Amino acid sequence: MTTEATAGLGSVMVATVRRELLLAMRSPGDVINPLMFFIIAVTLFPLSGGVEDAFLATIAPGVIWVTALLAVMLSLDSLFRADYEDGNLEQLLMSPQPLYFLVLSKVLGHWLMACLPIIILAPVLALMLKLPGAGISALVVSLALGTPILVLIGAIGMALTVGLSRSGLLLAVLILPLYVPVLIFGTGVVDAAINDMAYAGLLALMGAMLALAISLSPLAIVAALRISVN
Amino acid sequence: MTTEATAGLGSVMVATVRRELLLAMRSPGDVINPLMFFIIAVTLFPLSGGVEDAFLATIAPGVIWVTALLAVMLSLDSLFRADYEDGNLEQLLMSPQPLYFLVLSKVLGHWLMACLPIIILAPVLALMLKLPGAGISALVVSLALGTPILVLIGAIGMALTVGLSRSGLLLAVLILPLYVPVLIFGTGVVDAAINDMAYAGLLALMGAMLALAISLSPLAIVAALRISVN
Amino acid sequence: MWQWLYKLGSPRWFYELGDRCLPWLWGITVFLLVVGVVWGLAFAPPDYQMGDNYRIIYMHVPSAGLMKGCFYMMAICSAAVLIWKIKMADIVAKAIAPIGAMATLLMLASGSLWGIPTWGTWWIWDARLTSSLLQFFIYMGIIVLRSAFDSQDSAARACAVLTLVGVVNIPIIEYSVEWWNTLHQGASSLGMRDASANPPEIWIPAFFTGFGFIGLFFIGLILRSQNEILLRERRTRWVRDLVAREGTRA
Amino acid sequence: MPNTKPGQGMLEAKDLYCERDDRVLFQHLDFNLFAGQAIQLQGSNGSGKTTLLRILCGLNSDYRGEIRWRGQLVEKARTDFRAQVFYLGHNPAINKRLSAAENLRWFCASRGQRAGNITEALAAFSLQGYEDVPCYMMSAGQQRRVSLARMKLVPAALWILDEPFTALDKKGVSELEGMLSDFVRVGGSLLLTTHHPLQMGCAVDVIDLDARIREAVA
Amino acid sequence: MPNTKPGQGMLEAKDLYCERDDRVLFQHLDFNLFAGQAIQLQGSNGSGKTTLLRILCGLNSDYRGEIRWRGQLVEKARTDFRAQVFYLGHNPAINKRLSAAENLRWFCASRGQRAGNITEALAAFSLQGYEDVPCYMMSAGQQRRVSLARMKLVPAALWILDEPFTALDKKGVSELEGMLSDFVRVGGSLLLTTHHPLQMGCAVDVIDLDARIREAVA
Ligand code: HEM
Ligand SMILES: Nc1ncnc2c1ncn2[C@@H]1O[C@H](COP(=O)(O)OP(=O)(O)OP(=O)(O)O)[C@@H](O)[C@H]1O
Ligand SMILES: Nc1ncnc2c1ncn2[C@@H]1O[C@H](COP(=O)(O)OP(=O)(O)OP(=O)(O)O)[C@@H](O)[C@H]1O
Ligand SMILES: [Mg+2]
Ligand SMILES: [Mg+2]
Repeated sequence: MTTEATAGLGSVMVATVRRELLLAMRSPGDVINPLMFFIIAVTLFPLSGGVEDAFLATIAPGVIWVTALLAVMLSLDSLFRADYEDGNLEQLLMSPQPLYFLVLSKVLGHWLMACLPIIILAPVLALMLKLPGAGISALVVSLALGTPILVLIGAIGMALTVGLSRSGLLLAVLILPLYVPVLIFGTGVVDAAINDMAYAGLLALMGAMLALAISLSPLAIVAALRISVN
Repeated sequence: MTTEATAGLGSVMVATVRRELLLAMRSPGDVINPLMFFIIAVTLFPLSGGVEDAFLATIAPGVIWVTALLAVMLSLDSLFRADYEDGNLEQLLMSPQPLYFLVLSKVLGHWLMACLPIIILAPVLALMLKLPGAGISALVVSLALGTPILVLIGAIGMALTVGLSRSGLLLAVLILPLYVPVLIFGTGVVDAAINDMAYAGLLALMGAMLALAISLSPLAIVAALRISVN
Repeated sequence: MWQWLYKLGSPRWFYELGDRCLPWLWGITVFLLVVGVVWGLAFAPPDYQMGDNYRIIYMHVPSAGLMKGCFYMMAICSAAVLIWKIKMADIVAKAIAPIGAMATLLMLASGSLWGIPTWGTWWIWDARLTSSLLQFFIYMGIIVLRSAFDSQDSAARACAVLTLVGVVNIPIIEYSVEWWNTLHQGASSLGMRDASANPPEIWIPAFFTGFGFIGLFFIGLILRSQNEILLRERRTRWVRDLVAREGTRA
Repeated sequence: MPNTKPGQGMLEAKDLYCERDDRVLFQHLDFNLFAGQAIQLQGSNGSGKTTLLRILCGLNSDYRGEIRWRGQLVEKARTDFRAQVFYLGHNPAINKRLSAAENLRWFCASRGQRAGNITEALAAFSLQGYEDVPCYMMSAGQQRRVSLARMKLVPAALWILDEPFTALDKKGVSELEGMLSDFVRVGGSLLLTTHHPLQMGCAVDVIDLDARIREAVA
Repeated sequence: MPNTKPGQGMLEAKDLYCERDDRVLFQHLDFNLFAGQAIQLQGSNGSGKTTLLRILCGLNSDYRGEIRWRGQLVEKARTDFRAQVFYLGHNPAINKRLSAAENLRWFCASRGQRAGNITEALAAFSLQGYEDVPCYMMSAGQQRRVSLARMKLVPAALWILDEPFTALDKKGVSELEGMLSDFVRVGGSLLLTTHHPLQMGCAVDVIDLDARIREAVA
């Protein structure tokens, strides 16, 4: 009755992503909360400062990028915590499949759930903050390139702290410094676009960072998970 | 061998506050993390936008207030969670002492640990952001009046969500909208001070809000805790 | 009075009351909406300054009214949940929340659409706009909170507490936003006030659509509540019988 | 020690009913707990013991029926009830980052009493010398003992204990049993659940939730 | 079913040593687990059973000594080892928000297998009809059963079970015991801990950690 039939690596990754989506469907909060946080936090800034179009436009790139960054970081809490608490993480670490890809697909699933909505909604908020049209597309592209990096880096921190209770702020303190380069390049792209300067180079840089993150951080994540489970 | 000797309400509150401080001493993270988050998050903004003094000065009040607000909100996670998980909360709810004051003193203890350092450090960051000297004192006063309100309101949300796992972002979505008035008045005070207009009235308003929060929110907190323990 | 309240507290009674009211409601609502919309869109004269696009008001203002009304109703239900532990009150509160959120969204959307021709932009940080946005967040918060609980009773009471907290806060929020807005810039809330100076031909249809919206609201409320009732009472006698009867009819 | 005369009625439950995710846990449950009486709740896993205890403690409010404390409705007599009852739940209610003494001291303070002789209380559970050991350094069993030591420090007429014997070794179990029967003998009332066969020095009445369900079904 | 010939050496531990917060849990621990053999780890609470099992599974790495899988060092044979071992820990490894079937399906997928007959596997633990019930609606015992059902779905030569009987009622316990002895009979190797007296249909060797400590002290 047990089946020796083995499925390929691809289907393993698909199954993992599908599970993440399934879970998100079951508890919509995991998708809605990051998005809501993003929107609310962005609106806090006009409320706390001037609302002249010129002023808003200048702060818009920074505000949107910083809040997106915080939203992604906070969303990470749901990445490994549940699996750690109910013991699924142990089972994952004991799977004969290459963990590199299992972790990668988990991260991918999380990105789809937590980040994609943010990227999609970013233009709306950008317009509310009177960001010049030229900046919009650049903003979206930079977020699309940047958020995966944020998730990949953040996942390392999350994997390290998942064993500790009340890890929210600790995580922030650990990984926010690591987020700085992404933030600088991301906002740099938008600013460049607004002042219509070329920003292809910056995008290329971010792409390189993304490639690096994809290839390295899963290794770090796996190592960190082993430590946390230990 | 049991002692019928009963102590007054005052000493109960003192004991509760002392316990909070003791716990903070035992795990300094509870004190350091909010502060670190505050510093790091504030520094993210200059990194993400222009750095002309004039520009910084205009965004300074908003940035400092918003980040302080986020730091306080995130720090709340450690307010009831531990007590909930180890069962101390049940015991608290079964104490013959008036819960109103027990909760109030817990909140006070948390404020001392998580907010006071932020208030003390705020001027430094304000100067880094080139906030005109006139604004500094106003900033400190507004934070001193505002953060207790934030903690009191946030504690309600925390008490509602302490039973749920992964409540970090959920808490944010619940209470950030309720934080708006504090934010508006807080930054209003600082802006007024910078443009040397009178802001005593605003402070009075914040004082009134604080009084309201102190008198009402403990009731809501207790109700919420009962629900969570149920 | 108390008797009546008590009855309203029983899901079965509510369910059957709903069944009895629905046909009438449908009739009235459709009538109001048809008249209001046809009159408003076809016969009412174009506005002297805003041309034809003022007609959005026929959906904008009523939804704005709903946004407020829904929350007050939720607040009353929440009080009933916490004080008298009336299960029905929670069912209604749960049913209202998404409707209120939708109404707010509708108003935001219609408002922004309206803004494009009138203000030349679909969004300004005007006091009323901002507080509407915040109101939407508060609705969402309540919805999300409920979805986060597994146990129904806890969810009911938790949402009730949050709603009441929200009620205390909303006036403060609106006031603060007003104040903030007047501090920063004034004139942007144009159109909101002077619109009331419009001729009656414009306003009468607005009344029709307005009441039509209220009708729609109650229909949605009843339908959602009835679903919720069937779900929660599925194990009780009368629901089983009901289902059996429906089954035979179908 | 409880200032009650044996035989006096303490906790009374009338026609209690509780269901959880529409499964009835118990119904028509009546009992009367007197001073100097011990009652053991029995029942298989998930039969509702913990739920019942929490209801009686006022920690869980979704039930129907009435609960009386010394004759008057417990809602009316909350403060007196809380001052007179000691509840031990599934969780030890011990903060791991605090030492044994600090935990006990705060427990007393939170109930508005001066802490009694903590060393003695700990010694009664053979934890002498552990006053200042932070609890995360203690084994599960030792943590349970710290938690139990609290009952030596608060003057209570009614002890409600949910599985007090978990994580205790043989010796600990028999010591605790002795303590409980002493408490009952001097007029305390005791309500406890446990899955292990009791050997107490006093009579113990039994309420079996499974049996009650069986009757109800039949 | 395990593709092993009885008597073949599977898991071998040589001179294992482990301490935790500088208390020695075990030292000079050697054993050899053959195909078709069952070993029970005994020891009081905190004696190190769970720790040992986790070390053998490669979940815990702070130990000294060597562990061999089918003759070669386990570090070398990780993938084959993982493919061949089924581990059941203290936690059920069940996601409460997913249904029983979804949990099982993902478990198989994560190990790179197509899911076998899930209904059958659940039925084997008398959970027929529970395929699509979300697990948070199940009682602790039922969740354990879902978790156990996984061992019907993965082809493993070695089962490592940490307290598999927790939360099971009498009937469940005896069913599981039957299943375990069948597995051993067809050549599987079994390593388990439990606090309850086993009644298996096959011989069970015992390793008692307390006894070992006593010797060490003496
Ligand atoms: C996103 C954009 C908008 C939002 C969120 C918004 C919000 C609101 C709200 C909340 C109300 C209800 C006021 C009350 O009941 O006290 C309202 C009423 C009204 N709005 Fe808007 N509005 C928007 C855009 C506009 C625009 C562009 C116009 C026309 C130029 C407009 C004209 C009106 C009028 C005429 C009323 C009814 C009269 C009044 O209550 O003052 N609104 N709107
Ligand atoms: N948080 C909860 N939400 C919904 N139902 C619950 C919850 N906790 C317990 N239950 C249900 O209530 C019933 C009673 O649980 P309870 O903990 O009282 O049992 P118990 O008799 O204490 O069991 P044990 O002997 O294991 O302590 C269980 O069948 C369980 O399914
Ligand atoms: N996270 C930890 N950190 C430090 N020491 C620990 C930790 N977990 C367990 N220990 C110590 O390791 C020892 C062995 O724990 P372990 O869980 O292996 O015991 P066990 O035999 O499984 O007990 P049980 O029968 O209760 O499962 C215990 O004495 C405990 O003090
Ligand atoms: Mg129990
Ligand atoms: Mg163990």
